[in-house]
Amino acid sequence: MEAADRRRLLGEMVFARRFEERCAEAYHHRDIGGFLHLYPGQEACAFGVQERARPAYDYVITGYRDHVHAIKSGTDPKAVMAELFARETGCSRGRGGSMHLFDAANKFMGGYALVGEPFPLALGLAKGIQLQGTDQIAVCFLGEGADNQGTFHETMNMAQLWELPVLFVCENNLYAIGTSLERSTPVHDQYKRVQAYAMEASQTDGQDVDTVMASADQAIEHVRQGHGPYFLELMTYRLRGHSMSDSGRGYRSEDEIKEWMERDPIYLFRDRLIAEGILTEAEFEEMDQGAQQRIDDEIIPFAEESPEPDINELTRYVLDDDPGPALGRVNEGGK
Amino acid sequence: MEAADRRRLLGEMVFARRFEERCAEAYHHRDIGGFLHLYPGQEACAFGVQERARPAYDYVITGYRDHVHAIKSGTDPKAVMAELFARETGCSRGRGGSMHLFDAANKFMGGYALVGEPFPLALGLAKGIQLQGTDQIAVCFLGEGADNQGTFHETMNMAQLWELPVLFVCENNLYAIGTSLERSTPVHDQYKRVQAYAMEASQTDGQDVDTVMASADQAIEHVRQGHGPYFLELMTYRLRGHSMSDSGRGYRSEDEIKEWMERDPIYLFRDRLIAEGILTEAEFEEMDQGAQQRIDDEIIPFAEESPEPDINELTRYVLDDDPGPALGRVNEGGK
Amino acid sequence: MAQAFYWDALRRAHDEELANDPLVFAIGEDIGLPGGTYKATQGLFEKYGEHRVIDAPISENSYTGLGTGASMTGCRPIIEIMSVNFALLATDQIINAAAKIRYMSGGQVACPIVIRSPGGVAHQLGAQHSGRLEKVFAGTSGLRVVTPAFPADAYAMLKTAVRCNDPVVILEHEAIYNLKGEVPDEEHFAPLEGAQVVREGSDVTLIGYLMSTHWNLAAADKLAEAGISAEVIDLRALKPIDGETIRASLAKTHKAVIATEDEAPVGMSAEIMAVINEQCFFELDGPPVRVTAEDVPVPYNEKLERAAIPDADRVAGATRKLLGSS
Amino acid sequence: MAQAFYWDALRRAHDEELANDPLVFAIGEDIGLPGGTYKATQGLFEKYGEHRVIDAPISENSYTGLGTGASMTGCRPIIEIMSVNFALLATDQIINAAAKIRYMSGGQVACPIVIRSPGGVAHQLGAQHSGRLEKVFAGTSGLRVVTPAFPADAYAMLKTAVRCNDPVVILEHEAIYNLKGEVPDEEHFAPLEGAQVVREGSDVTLIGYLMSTHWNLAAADKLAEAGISAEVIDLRALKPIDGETIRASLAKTHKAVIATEDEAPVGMSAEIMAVINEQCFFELDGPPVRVTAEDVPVPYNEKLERAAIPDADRVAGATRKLLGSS
Ligand SMILES: Cc1ncc(C[n+]2csc(CCOP(=O)(O)OP(=O)(O)O)c2C)c(N)n1
Ligand SMILES: Cc1ncc(C[n+]2csc(CCOP(=O)(O)OP(=O)(O)O)c2C)c(N)n1
Ligand SMILES: [Mg+2]
Ligand SMILES: [Mg+2]
Repeated sequence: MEAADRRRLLGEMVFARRFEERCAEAYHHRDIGGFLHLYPGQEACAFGVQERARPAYDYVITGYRDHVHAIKSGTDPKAVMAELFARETGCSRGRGGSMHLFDAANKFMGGYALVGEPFPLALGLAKGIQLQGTDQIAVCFLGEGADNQGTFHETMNMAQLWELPVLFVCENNLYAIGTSLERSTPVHDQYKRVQAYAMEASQTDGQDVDTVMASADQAIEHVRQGHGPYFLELMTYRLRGHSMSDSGRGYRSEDEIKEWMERDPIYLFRDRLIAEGILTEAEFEEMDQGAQQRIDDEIIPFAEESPEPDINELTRYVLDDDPGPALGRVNEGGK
Repeated sequence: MEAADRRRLLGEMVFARRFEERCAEAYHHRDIGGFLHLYPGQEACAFGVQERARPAYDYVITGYRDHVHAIKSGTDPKAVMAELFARETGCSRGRGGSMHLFDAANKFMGGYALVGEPFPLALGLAKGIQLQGTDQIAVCFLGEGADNQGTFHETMNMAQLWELPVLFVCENNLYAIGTSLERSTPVHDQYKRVQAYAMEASQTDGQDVDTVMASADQAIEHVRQGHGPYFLELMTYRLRGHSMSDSGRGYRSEDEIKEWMERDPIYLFRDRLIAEGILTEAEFEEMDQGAQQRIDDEIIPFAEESPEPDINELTRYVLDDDPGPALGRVNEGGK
Repeated sequence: MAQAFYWDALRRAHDEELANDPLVFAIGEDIGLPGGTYKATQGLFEKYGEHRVIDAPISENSYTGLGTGASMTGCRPIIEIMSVNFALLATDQIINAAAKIRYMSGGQVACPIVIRSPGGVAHQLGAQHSGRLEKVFAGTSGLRVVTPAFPADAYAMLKTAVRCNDPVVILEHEAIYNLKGEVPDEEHFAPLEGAQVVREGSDVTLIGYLMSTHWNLAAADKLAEAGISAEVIDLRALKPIDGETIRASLAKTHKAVIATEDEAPVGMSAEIMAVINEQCFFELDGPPVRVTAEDVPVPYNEKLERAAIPDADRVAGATRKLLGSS
Repeated sequence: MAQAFYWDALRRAHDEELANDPLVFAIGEDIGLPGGTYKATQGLFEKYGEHRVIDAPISENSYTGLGTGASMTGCRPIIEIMSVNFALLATDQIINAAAKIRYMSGGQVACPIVIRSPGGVAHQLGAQHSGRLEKVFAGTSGLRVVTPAFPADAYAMLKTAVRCNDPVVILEHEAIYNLKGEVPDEEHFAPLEGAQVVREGSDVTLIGYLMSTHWNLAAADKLAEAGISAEVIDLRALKPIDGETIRASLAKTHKAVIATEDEAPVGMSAEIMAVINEQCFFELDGPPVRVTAEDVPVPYNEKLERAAIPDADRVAGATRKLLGSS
């Protein structure tokens, strides 16, 4: 990877971190409502994998902790923030909110609130790819807690049976809200669970974006070459609580949190770039400042100044705007 | 096993076979309605396992192919036949039918029509045992097709996590209606699928009742001693169609059917007993005649002559007969 | 114009839609190689191959979700759930996902899936195979729900459902697959909204759908013998209920009998009654009468089973009572 | 008599019932060590141990089934499903199994489970966390369905539900857990059937449950200012609807406003209207009015969200209109 690209990638990660922190602030100011699940600590997962996939070409789908996956897919951060602010300019037109970002143009096929629900949807994206005969892949990011849902099993089984082009990325942050991995499943290594489907799988340090990229290369190659699905487990940690109502303490020891803070993916990568001589401490500070400035000067004002949805459009988007097809007015013979 | 017991066991198996064949006849005469799923070919599974468990002490639960499991649990075959004939004397009072036999007194906790639904129920039976502190076990019989349901995964995970006393018996007859094992899952050995939960498991010839008993001994010992759940896969075959509307051909080759007919569990066991010198050909014929006679002379007449449910009781059993507890009339302080 | 079985009308619609668009595919248990429990896809596995007529493992929730995901990329899946009772396993994917994705995405992502599933009380199939779950789907925002009662509708509504850009639930009935009826030879499409008057009359309006439409037609025959002229409305679409067609009829008859196969509490009969109340109250000269299933799990015993659900006699009886001529 | 939070009333009921019977246990996500999302089991993991206050993996269908299976052996599980939206994953176990086992077994096997789950529109939680699924459960034969709107009911209905021998679904509401109210100090039990008049009045009857009871009470205040005397009925139990209490009220007021938080199609409002039609038609001097949610997935945007569901103002407005005094 070129030095410039490495710097760019770090810049994106720093930006994502600041974006999420700014969301927390906006939540406290009640500019953002509902549930809010933030990503700090897990950045190397989305960035490592999506950097090596083809954004806006490959499909991406995930759960409710979805801001960063959308942004890395190519969604304008302004549209993400505007969505959180419930504006018409939001990437889901203010209807979806934090847990339901969508950006079809960039092939970001949504964040979903129900744990485990995206597994089959991802399988379907891959089925669509198969029938359309492209070399796209579908990438599904979910937490390790989701692996206890029935949909995990059903989906892995069909994915491997039909060798569909889907990459499952398990962001194993050790907890599902307040319940630890060890208290929810007897087999702690998630990648071992897919042996039950004879699926290719591996486990990697999810804090080191270089390691993630290397694993992602292998995984993506496998899937894109038509060898079927792949399950990539990334060991990671969320530095914050599960959502804004959770401190993230109580069920996690201070020691554990501290240990993982020392492996903060952004600082790990920063230090490596500095060691490699392609970044200085000062450049990093500048990068960081720039990110914050962009958020404060462009992104927040855009969200704040955007209009809310028109209340007269409350019932729009429940069904197709055009009732014609449902009424049997189809182009006969045509598609 | 004593010679007398071996003869008795064979007699029970022969009886079960004739019972099922008589059901098919009654179905054609429209004495039995609804869906009917018969057991011929798989007898060594239920008999091998349940012979070694403790009938009417250990809980048994299964799917819709449930007549023989109920009978081996201790349910009076007359009550089973009466149920199929939809009579008030039936083991479910004519309300359940073939797919929903129940006999709580004998700890037969039901047949269920929905594939995969009994898995969690079995787990719950085991949870009940745990809280009640007995040395009972719960035995759950299901087909290999059921292993593709999400409940399989969710249940295996919790069973092992909490080390509950449940024995899962997978009667792998290679087909789920018309869809073969190979066309529905990439890992054909079902016992390997539970590696994903670190559950003890094994695979055995399900046509040889001696082999089944030996495996069952091991499995039951494991569960009863408190070492957690066990998954026992029995390789078997149904000699008939899936249900009365299926010939069982079409999707299975004549060669395959013939091969398995040669390993008919009843004739395998009969031949062994003859070879062991504890049964003669003539004694077997007598045993078989006796079984048929019992069915024709006792069981069918009982079912035929039994009254149907009282139509005025249509709405009975929807809720508790006694509305008191629901109205808050509880023995305060009492249990 | 030829006579066709209901199942064969469905098979023809599948065949034509699979031929029309390479992104149409069918998925369900035993629908491929084994030809389908109700033969709605017979012969199509051979014709279109295993990637387009797919035998699914017994994983209702996830193959429904697979359909939804594929539909988001432009495919038009037809999902067969072998019995509507099994569709309860898929309600997360149907109700939480497919029905809401268009809205949650601000109109960006459509989910043009079709879910076909037979429900209703067939013959002694017992409580777990006799569910009538139309209430669950017709109560869900974002879905279309239709109930073709005749072969012609089965054909023409399935075809429209495939072309429609909304998720459509088609509720069929195990006891109707072998019904024969006219189906025009030329390709055609039926609307997924709007009731139809399937028999004209002037004394009373009998309202139903799917199986209860057949009871109502038979009841109308019986009532005619007694000199009562019953109009029969087949709702065809359960979401929304076509209040206008009902109102036009009640303006003539002033009397409504609602027959449904589902049990009353929070059922289709309640919704139909509410629509009448809201849109036709002043046409009525008395409260509409509901003829519904009893509020019990369906018993296996045949007599109990018959007692648990309505039939033509019960509809006719309730009508005569309403008209004071019992 | 002390004031208690709704959540704390639930916690107390859990505590008393766990203490009373060693076969009572609670299971749900994060209810044990983490103390429960809504604190309904706070402190009880420590008190009763991990075998009786159980943190479940994210496997709604199967831990609900676990509860049902255990109940068949004599246990009395209290299952918490963190949000009723997730309960759609468990509808097979709830509707096909728990609700039908007693009947299918001819009365032999009872399933005394309690399923507690909050639903409703809280505040901008979006379409997948704002479902109101009471219709699904109240439409199912074999279940009891209750909706405690006040802390006292939350306490006393949960206790009865645990002792009751039928499967009971208790629908709570995310926006009510922090409501405070009187809860008597002595142990007591409330019936799982029957509505209660929570405010007397003579001009109009406002009917609702759970959140809409709170809207109705606030609307009655507003209406009183305009000289309108509204009677408020809190249904409390949704299966069956207590037609007798409604009839007694309508015999006085002759006018009904039905307010529900769920969308109208095949919703609780339809069932309430049908019950009124069947049991109270001749008490009415006009059709009952429904004030319901819009038929849309619930939007995230706050203004749209507010527009999607009723509130006290909308109930009051509809009432004034009905009374011709708008
Ligand atoms: C079906 C369903 N069940 C439960 C929840 C509540 N819930 C939200 S997030 C969560 C934990 C998920 O953990 P994991 O999959 O590890 O993801 P993480 O939050 O750690 O990224 C739970 C239980 C839900 N949203 N959906
Ligand atoms: C949830 C559900 N899905 C589908 C069906 C239809 N069905 C009935 S039996 C069966 C095959 C089950 O195969 P298996 O588990 O191997 O049992 P077997 O019949 O071979 O004993 C299917 C698909 C059902 N009853 N329930
Ligand atoms: Mg996690
Ligand atoms: Mg099988």
